Amino acid sequence: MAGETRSMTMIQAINSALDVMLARDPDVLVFGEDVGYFGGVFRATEGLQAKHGLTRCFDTPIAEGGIIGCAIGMGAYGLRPVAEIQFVDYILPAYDQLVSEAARLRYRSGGEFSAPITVRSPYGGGIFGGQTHSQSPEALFAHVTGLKTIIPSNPYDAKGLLIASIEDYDPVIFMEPKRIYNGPFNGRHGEQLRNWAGEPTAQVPEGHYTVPLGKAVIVRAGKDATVLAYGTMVHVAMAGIEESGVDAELIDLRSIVPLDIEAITASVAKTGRCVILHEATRFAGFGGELSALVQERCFWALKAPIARVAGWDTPYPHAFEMDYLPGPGRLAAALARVMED
Amino acid sequence: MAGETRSMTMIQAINSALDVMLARDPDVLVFGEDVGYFGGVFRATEGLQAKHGLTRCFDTPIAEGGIIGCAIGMGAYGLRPVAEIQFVDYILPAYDQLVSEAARLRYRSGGEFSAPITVRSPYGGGIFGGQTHSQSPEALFAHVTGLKTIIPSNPYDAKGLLIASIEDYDPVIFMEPKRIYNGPFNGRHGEQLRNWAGEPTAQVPEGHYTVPLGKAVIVRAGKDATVLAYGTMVHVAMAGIEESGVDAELIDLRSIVPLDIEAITASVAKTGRCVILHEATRFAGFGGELSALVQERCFWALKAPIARVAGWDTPYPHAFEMDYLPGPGRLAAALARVMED
Amino acid sequence: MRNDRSFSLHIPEPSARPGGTPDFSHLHLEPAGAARRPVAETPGLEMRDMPYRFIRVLDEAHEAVGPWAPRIEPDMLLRGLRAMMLTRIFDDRLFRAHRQGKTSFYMKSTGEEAIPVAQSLLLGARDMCFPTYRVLGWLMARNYPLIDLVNQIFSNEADPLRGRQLPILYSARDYGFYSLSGNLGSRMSHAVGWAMASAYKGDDSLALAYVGDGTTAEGDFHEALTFASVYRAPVLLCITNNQWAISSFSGFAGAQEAPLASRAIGFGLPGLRVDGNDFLAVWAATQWAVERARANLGPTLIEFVTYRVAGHSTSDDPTKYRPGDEANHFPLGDPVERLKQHLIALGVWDEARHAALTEELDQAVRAAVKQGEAVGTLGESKPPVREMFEHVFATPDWRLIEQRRELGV
Amino acid sequence: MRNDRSFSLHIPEPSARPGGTPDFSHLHLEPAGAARRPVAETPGLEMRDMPYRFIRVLDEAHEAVGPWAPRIEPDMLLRGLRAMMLTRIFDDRLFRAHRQGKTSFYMKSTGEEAIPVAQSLLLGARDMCFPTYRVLGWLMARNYPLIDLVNQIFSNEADPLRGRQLPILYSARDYGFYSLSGNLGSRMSHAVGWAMASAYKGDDSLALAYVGDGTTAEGDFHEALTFASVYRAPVLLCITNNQWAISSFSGFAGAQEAPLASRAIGFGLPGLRVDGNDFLAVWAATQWAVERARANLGPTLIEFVTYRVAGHSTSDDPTKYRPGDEANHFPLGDPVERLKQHLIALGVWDEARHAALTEELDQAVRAAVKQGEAVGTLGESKPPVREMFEHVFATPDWRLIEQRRELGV
Ligand SMILES: Cc1ncc(C[n+]2csc(CCOP(=O)(O)OP(=O)(O)O)c2C)c(N)n1
Ligand SMILES: Cc1ncc(C[n+]2csc(CCOP(=O)(O)OP(=O)(O)O)c2C)c(N)n1
Ligand SMILES: [Mg+2]
Ligand SMILES: [Mg+2]
Repeated sequence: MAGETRSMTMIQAINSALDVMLARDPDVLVFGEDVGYFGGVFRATEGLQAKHGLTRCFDTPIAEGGIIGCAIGMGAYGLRPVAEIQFVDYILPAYDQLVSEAARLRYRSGGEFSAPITVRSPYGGGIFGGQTHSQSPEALFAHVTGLKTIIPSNPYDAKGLLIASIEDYDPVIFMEPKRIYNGPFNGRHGEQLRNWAGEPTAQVPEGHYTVPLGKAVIVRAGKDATVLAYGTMVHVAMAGIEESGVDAELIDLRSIVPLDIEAITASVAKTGRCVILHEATRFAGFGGELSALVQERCFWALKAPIARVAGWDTPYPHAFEMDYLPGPGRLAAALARVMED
Repeated sequence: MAGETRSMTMIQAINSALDVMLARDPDVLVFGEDVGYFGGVFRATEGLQAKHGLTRCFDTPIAEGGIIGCAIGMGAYGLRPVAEIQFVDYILPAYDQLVSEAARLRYRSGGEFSAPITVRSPYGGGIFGGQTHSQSPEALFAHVTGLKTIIPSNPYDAKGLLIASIEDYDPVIFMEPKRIYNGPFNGRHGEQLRNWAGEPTAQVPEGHYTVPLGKAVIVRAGKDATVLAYGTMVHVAMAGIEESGVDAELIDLRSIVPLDIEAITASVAKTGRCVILHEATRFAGFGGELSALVQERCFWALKAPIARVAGWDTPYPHAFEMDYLPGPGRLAAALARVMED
Repeated sequence: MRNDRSFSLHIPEPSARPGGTPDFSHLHLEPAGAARRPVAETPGLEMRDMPYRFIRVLDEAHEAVGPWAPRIEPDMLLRGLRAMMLTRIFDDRLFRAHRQGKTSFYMKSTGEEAIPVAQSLLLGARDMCFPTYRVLGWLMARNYPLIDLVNQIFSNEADPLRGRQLPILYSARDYGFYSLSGNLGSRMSHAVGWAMASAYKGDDSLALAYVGDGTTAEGDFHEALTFASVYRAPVLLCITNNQWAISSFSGFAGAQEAPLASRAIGFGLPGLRVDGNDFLAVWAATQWAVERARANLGPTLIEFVTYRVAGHSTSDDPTKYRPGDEANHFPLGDPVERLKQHLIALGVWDEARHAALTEELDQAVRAAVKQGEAVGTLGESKPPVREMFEHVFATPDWRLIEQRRELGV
Repeated sequence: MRNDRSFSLHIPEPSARPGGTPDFSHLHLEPAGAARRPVAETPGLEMRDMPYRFIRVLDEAHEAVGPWAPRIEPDMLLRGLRAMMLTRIFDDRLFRAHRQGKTSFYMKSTGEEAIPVAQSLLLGARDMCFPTYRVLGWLMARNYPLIDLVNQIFSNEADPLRGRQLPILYSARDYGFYSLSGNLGSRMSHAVGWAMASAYKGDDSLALAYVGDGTTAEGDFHEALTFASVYRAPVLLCITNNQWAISSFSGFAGAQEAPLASRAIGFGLPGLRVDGNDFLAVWAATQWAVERARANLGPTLIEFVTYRVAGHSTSDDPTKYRPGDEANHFPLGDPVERLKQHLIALGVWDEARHAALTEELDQAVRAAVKQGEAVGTLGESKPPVREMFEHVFATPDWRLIEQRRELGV
C-alpha cells in the first residue's frame, strides 16, 4: 500500500500526501489562495490541479474566513476539505471560524454535525520573511479545545501525519515549518544550506501510510535531561544537545493536541531534568503548558527547574531574526544550566 | 480630584470611569454595539450619550473587526477611543485586528504610529449564558506581545484600572467579569445572591483616580500557600480558602499583562506552595504560564507541586455551568492536596 | 494650513425614539403586483433594478395579484398558516416560561413567521437551512416534535442537545436545520460551502442561509457573498430585515443609505426585496431563486422586509429604545393575519375554524410544555454531567478522560 | 428523491494561461471622454450607472478630452511624470539589488505608478494615505528621501524602521504614509477610523486607502465600506485592480461577475471606474471624490483599472501562470508613456528632455543605492540588536528588560 520509497523534501512529501488522498478519496478537495493552477507559493500543490482536475484543487478568493467557513460547510456536508492558508500569520482573519465554529460544531450539535477539515499552513520563522511570514501561533490553537494541532519536523512524518489529519474526524490545524521545507536547519545561520537528500526521514513511501496523531517520537535517547521540541526546533535541539555535551533525550512532540503526555512524563521521570524549546514568543506560549504539565506530573523526580528556551516577547523582528530565534547555543546554555543543579 | 466616594456596583463604577473620562478628555470616544441610546446590554454606558452627546458615545454596525479597526485608526490619529465588544466571545472576529494591527503598530512603524485604544468587554461565566456568552479568552491575548490585558475583580479596581487603561499609551483589553457586575459571587450557586453594597471595595470615588496597570494586590495575607486568581475567581478563591482552613495568601493579579511577577514570587518564596485558579479551560490556559513562571523562579522554595484549578477542557457547557466553573470546593481540595506534601 | 470647509461626524438616528411618532416612509414600499418578474434565467447584471423594487403579492383586499402571484394549493397555504400560528403560540408560551424561571433565555420571532415557514415548506427534505435564532418557523413547518424544543429550552435531562447549548440554539439535521450558535453571521459561509459541496458532488441539495439586517455588517456576510458569486454556488442568501438589531435600527447596517438587497449588485447577483410579512411573496421569491439555482445559475440574495414585534430577547425591554406602538405603524401588517384573511377570501377558511385551530395548537403547546416540565425545568433536571465531556472530539483524549474521572462522573 | 437537474461546481478561469492569447475584452472599456461627470453633490443612489462607465481623459492622440478633463498646470504634470519615472527606475534597480542578494525581498509597482503619484500630488500634507505595498509612487511624489527607502530595503543600521520590517513595508507619517504591514486589507478600516476622528474633531484631514483587486474579498473591505457609509466618513477608498493577485486573476475576487466599483452601490456610495494608467483620469476622479468629501458627503469608492506588469514580488515568476506577453495586450498602455506623450503634445516636453531626466533620476537612484550599500546590505549591517526590544510597548515591562539582559544587548 505504502509502496516504494523515494527521497523527498518535506514539500514533496506534503504534495505526495495530497496527491495520494485526492486519488484515493473523491471527497477530498484541496483549495486555497494560489493553490490551483500555480500550485501554491511554496509549491505544495504543484501539479495537482492538472492531474486531478479543476474542481478537485482550485484557487479561492483572498478571504481566509471564507476559506475556512466554506471548508466547514463542506465538511458538514460530508466532504474532507483540505484548505491552505498561505502563511499561518494570515490564519487570524479565520480565527473566529476555527474557534467558534469548527472547534465547537460537533459538541454544540450533540454530534449531528462536525467539521472534518484539515487546514494546512506554512509556519514559523527562519526565511527572512519578516513579521507576517514567520510567526508560530500554536499556543493560540492549543488552548482551543476541539481543535487538533500538528507540527511535523521531517518529510516522512509530514506525509504520514497529513494523511492521518485528512482522515481524522476532527478539525486539524496542520502547521508546516517552512524553514525546513527543502532541508533541515539546525539554527546556525552561517552554515551551508543542507537539503533533505541523505536524511533517513527523507525516505518516504510513494503510497498511502499514516503517522498517528498524538504520538511523540524519541529522536535521540539520553539519560541526563529531556528536551521537548517540535518543528524546526527539533533540528536546532539536536545541534544544541551536541554542542552542550549533555546526554539529553530529545522528544519530537509532532502533535501539540492531542499531546503525548506519556512519552513526556516517562522521559522526565527518568532524566529528572527538562528543557522546552519553541520558536514562538515565550509568554503564555505552549512551553508554559508543557512546563506546568511536567511539573505537575514529575515534581518529585525533578532535580532542577524546568527551563524554557523560546522566541523573545517581541513581535517577529525582520533583521534580528537570528537573534530572535532560539539557536543551538541558547539550548546548550539552558542544558548546562539545568545540569548545574 | 477623586472626590467623594459612594457605593457603586461594578457596572456603575465602569460607567463612572467612562463618564469621568468623557468629561475630562475631548479625545475620548465611547462606542460599540448598542452602547449609544440604549446604554449597552449591561448598562455600562447608560446615560452617557444623553450627557455627552451623540458623537461622543454611539452605536456601531455589528462588525467587531470594523469596530476595532476604526478604533485603531482613531487612535493613530490621536484620539483615545474606548470600544465595547458586547461579549468577549465576540471579540474573535476582531482578533486579527488586535493581534496583527493594534499590538504591532508601534513596533513596526518604529514608533511613528500607535494604537492607544481600550477594548472593554464583558467576560467569563456564571450567568447561564451558554457557550458564546461565558468564555474566558485571556490566554489568547496574554500570548500576544504588544497588548495589555486587565481583569478587575471589584468596583474600586474596575474604575481605577479602566481610567488607567484609557490613559495608557498601549492597546488594552479590559475584560469585565460579568458575573460580578452587580455583586460578588463566591462560586456557590445555591446561595442567596449578594450585592456590592457594604463591600469595602464598593466604596468608589466619584471623580478621577487610577489603579496602576501591572500591580497585583494581596487580598488575604497567609503563610502556608499562595493562591493566584483574578476576576470572579478571586471571590471563589476567598470562599475556597475559608472552606479549606488553610492559611493561604490570596493574590488578585488584576493585570494579566503586565504581570506583577514580583508580588507572585515574593509570596511563593514565603509560602512554598501555590495554587492557580482560573475559569478558562485549563490546557494552554494562562495558568500554564503562571505555573511555569513560579516554577522557574521559586523552584527551590517549592514544597509541593504547583496546582492548577481551572475550567475543564470542554467548550463552555450551558447546563453544566456549575460543574464546569471551578468552585470553592475544588480550590479547597487543591489546597488540601498541596498541603499534604 | 486648513481648508475652509472642515468635516463633521454623522451618526445615524432612527425616525423616532420612545415618545416619538414612528415613521416608515424610508422603506419605499410599492403596492402588491407592482414589481416586475424577470425570468429566472436573466443575467444578474440585467436585474439591477430589482433591489429597489418591492415584491408583494397580497393586496389590501387579501387577493394575490401581479406577476409574482404563486400557484399554491390551499392545503399548502393552510399548512403554512398552521405552522405560523404554532410558532407564535409556542413563542408566547415559552416566553412566559422564562418569566416563570423555567428557562434562562428565550427569543421570539413574532411578526416574522411567514419567512421561514414558507421557505421550509417550499424547500426539499434534502435541502439544508443555515438558520438564525429567529426562524423557529422552519422547524414548525416540518413538524419537529414540540417536546424536543421544550426539552432543549429547559436544558433538562431529555434535551436533544444534551445540555450543551443556550435555549433555542437548536440543531436538527433530519429537519434540514443546521446547528445554531450565538455568533452572528459565521454560518453563512458554511451554507456556501455546503452548496459548493453539493454542486461538486453533482447532488441536488441546495442551501439556504439567514442573517439579520444588523448581521449584514459582519465581514462574514461579504465573504459568503464573494464565494457564492465566484463559484456560483446553489445557495439562497436571505436577509431578514426586521428593522432592529437589539436597540440599533437598521441604519447602523447601512440600510439608510441603500436597500440591503442592493448589496447583491456588486457581486453581479440578483437581489430581491420582498414583503416578508406576505407568505405568498416569500414563497414566490424563494421559488424563483430555487429555479435559478436549479438551472445552475447560482445564488440569489433576498431581503425580506419585516418587523421584530417583540423585544430582541428576554433580556431587553424594547420600549426603552423605540416607540412603544411602533409595531402598529409598521406598514406591512401581521403575516398571520394576512394569510388568514387571504384564506378566508379564497373561501377555504373562516373565523370559527381559525379559533378552533388556535385552541388546538395552544393545547398541543401546553401539553408539550407540561411534558417537558415533568422531565424538569432549568436547574431541576439536566442531562448526566458526563455529557459535558462527550463530543468534544470524535474520541476523547487523555485530558477529557482524566478530567471526567476527577469530577467523578 | 432527487430533482431532475443536479448542480455542478463552477471554478472561474482567466481568459488565457501561458501559451494562450491574452484577451481583455471582459474589461468593457469606453473611449476617453465618454463617461458622464455628475456634479460632486449628486446623491449616491443617483450615480448607480457610474461603476459601469469608464472614466478616461487621455485619448489616442494624447489629448485630454471630455467632461472629466482636469485643469492641471504643466508644472504639476511634470512633477507627476518625474515621480512616476523615479518610481519605475527605483523599482528596477532595487529589484536587481534583490537578485544580487542585497535584500531579502522586493515588490515592483511597474505599470501602476500613475495612481499613487497623482493622488499624492493632489492630496494635502495633512491628509493620510493608508497604502498597500504597491504605491511607492506616493512617497516619490512627496520627495521622500531615496536613501531612507534604500536603507529600509537593506535592513541596515540606518533603516528608519530599525530593522523590524520586511523590505518595502515603509511607514512615513510626515509624508502622509501610514504604517504598512504584510496583512492584506486590515488597514482599510483604520483609514475610516482616521477619517471619523478627523470629522469628529472638525478637522480637515481626509484619509485615502488602497486595496488590491484580490484584497476586496476580505471581510475587512466590507466592514470598512459599512463604517464609511454609515458615518459618512471623509475617506477615499481605492481599489487598484491590476488584474492579478499573485497567480489568481481578478475573477477570484468576483470581477468576472461585476465591476469591483459596483460594490459601492449596495452602500449607497458613488463608485467610479477609472483608467488607472491615465494620470489625468486618476487626478480628475480623485479631485471629484475630494470635493465630495469636503462637502461632508462622505466616502467614494474608486476602482482603478490597471495592470501589474511585473511579477507579484521577487518570489514568483509570472510566466508560470499567465501569458508572457500579456502586458503588451493590456489595452490601457503604459502610464508613464501616456503622460509623456501628453506633455509632448502640450508642447512642454520632448524626447531629449525625457532622456536627460531619465539619466538624472537614474543617477540619483544609483547614488542612493551606493550610499545605502556603504552603510551595508542584507546581513552585512543591521541596527543595534537592542532595537528588537524597543517599541513593543510605550515602556518595556520586566519581560523585555530581562530578555534584553539575557541576550546581552
Ligand atoms: C459576532 C456577534 N456579535 C455580537 C453579538 C450580540 N448580538 C446578538 S443578537 C444581536 C443583534 C442582531 O441583529 P440582527 O442581525 O438584525 O438580527 P435580529 O436579532 O434582528 O433577528 C447582537 C448585536 C453576537 N451574538 N455575535
Ligand atoms: C490576509 C492575507 N492573506 C494572504 C496574504 C498573501 N498575499 C500577499 S499579496 C497577495 C495577493 C494580493 O493581491 P491584490 O490584492 O490584487 O494586490 P496586488 O498584489 O495585485 O497589488 C496575497 C494572497 C496576505 N499578505 N495577507
Ligand atoms: Mg434585525
Ligand atoms: Mg491585484
